[in-house]
Amino acid sequence: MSEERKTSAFTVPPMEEQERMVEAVLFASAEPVTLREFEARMPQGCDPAEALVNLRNRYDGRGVHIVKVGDAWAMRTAPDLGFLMREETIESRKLSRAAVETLAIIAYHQPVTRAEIEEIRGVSVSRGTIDQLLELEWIRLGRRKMTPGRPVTFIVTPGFLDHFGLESARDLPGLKELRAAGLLESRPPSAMMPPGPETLEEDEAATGQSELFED
Amino acid sequence: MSEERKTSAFTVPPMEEQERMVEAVLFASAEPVTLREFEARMPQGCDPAEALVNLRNRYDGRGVHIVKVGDAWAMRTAPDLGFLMREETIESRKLSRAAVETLAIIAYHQPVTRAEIEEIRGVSVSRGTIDQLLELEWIRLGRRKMTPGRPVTFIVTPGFLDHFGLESARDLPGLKELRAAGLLESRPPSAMMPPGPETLEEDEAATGQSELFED
Amino acid sequence: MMDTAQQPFQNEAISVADRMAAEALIVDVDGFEGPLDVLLTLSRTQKVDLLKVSVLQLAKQYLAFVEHAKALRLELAADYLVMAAWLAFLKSRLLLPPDPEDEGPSGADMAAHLAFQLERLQAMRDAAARLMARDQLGRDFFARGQTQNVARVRTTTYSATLLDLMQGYARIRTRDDFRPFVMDRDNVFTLEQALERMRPMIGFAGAWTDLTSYLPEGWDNDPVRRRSATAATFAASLELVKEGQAELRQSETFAPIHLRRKEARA
Repeated sequence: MSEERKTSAFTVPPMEEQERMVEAVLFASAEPVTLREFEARMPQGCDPAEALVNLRNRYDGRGVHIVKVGDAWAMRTAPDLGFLMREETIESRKLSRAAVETLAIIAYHQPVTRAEIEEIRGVSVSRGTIDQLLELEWIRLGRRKMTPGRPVTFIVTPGFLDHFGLESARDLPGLKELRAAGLLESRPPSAMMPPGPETLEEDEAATGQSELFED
Repeated sequence: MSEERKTSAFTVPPMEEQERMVEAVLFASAEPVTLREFEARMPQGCDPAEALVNLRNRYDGRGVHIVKVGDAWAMRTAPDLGFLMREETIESRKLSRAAVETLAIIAYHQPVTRAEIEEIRGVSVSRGTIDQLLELEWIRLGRRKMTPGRPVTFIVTPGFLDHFGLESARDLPGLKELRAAGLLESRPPSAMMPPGPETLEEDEAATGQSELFED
Repeated sequence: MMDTAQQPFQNEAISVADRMAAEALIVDVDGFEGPLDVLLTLSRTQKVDLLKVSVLQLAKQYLAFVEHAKALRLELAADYLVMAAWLAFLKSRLLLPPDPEDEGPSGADMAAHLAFQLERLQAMRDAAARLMARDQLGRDFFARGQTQNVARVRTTTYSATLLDLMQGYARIRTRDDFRPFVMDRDNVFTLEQALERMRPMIGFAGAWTDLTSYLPEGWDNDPVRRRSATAATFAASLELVKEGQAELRQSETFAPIHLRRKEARA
């Protein structure tokens, strides 16, 4: 926190009190709360980041955990107690194999274009698959790629991280090994690449991308 | 963790573990939970009543409390922290078309009387529109016009210039530039050219255009 | 590839195995997500590390699969056939000694790239499985069940951009001379109209006739209309000549153009 704030504030609440505040705010919210939101809600001069670290230690090993989701924080029940929550369990729509694979490719290769997803899977991505993942708010549009045609890219969202209990996309299981094995690279395409779907349906793929951009 | 679970099916989990369970169930449940419901959910032989008493003590003085609601139990944020649960949202709304047009006329033709605005717009200007612009502090009263009736005039404010990122109202693009930027579809009206900087070089206008397109 | 030396001895055995594999695949061809998926499944029958997979053997298995599908008159999607053609090409590259004159990637490079693609797809499938096996929100761990109402204090601000302002102004200032763009069709005689008019007439034009006599009635007084009708009629007559139904002639520059029916060759 900046010096000005500390001095300009009347009295900064003690850390003990700040912890209570962070706890109450986290508890009350179903969605992860960002540091910025904490700062906006708490009295001036508070240090929610430090309070969160303290609180996280306090909840260590309890039935409820403090977890970090991207640049936000949330309270979640301990995963080993899931068996107690049969009533709360949300029956989620089963994702198709294509959707699951597409999601994994986006998570591990992000930012990734539709053509790249198709290259990896060896089939064209149906519009519905991307739609479904967008609807679940597990993926969103990233920056356009600086390649000819400036295609849109996809990246995963904080909602994705929250759902799979990941602090950041860097914590994806096996990410390091995959990178070390060179499996997250596309390898410079040689002239004689096996035929992918893009060679067959180039127009269609291009339309799909521009359509997505329209949305 | 799975170790504990396995044993819990046969032996009664330690009180520490029962506390965790009660905590997780209380947290995740949408409604207050009765002792009976706790018993039904938790492994056989558990004593949720005792676990609740322990948990309640543990949360004493924290940001979250364990409270009894009728014959059921619930978690609630500490009453003294209620002020944190207020979220200030700033809703941004688009200015109405009438207001935008009125504002544009004032900016381009200032100082301008209400009658002149109406003449240019071709419709009468509602009191509310002028009031709104005055309230936003984007326009203010200028000098009275030296014409019969000495009508009041309106001019734009420094706040207006600030909001629209203009050094002065003269920096507003003229019709020629608007056309160059593709904002005008047709020929300029012969009468009443706007007091815009029409002397600008074509090159400059072209630069303006590309800038507009970048956005 | 490694297997090439052993090929003469194994040829028969592989082809039987391939045929059996192909048969197994064909039962469920709809269940496959494209040729790469089929190749990945086939590669599993080799029971080796994907990096060491014999691409040559894989190509043969795949080609057997496609052949078999054809024999059964199964409709295979185009991309399966494109892959088959590519693999046949790759196979010939792998079997023939490399041509030093030849440019482009060698057969080994192409095979290596295919092996890489298969390994990468398998890696993504494993990653997807591991991802879905993770503890998930709403299934294994839970968010607060009863979220507290957060009182919302709303303040409304109004915004407009410079663009809004400029467009607003442009809208007012150009309102009077704005007219939606519509083609003025009243004074245009189209090629289609002219053709429609001339087709039934040309059969009777045994003798050379001035083109202007074909102009539709009511189109020769107003210069604009006459110009359009003349152009369309001329274009239509060229069309008829092209179709072999008419002949055109002009004695000198700017002289009248004459038209007549083209006689069928005896």
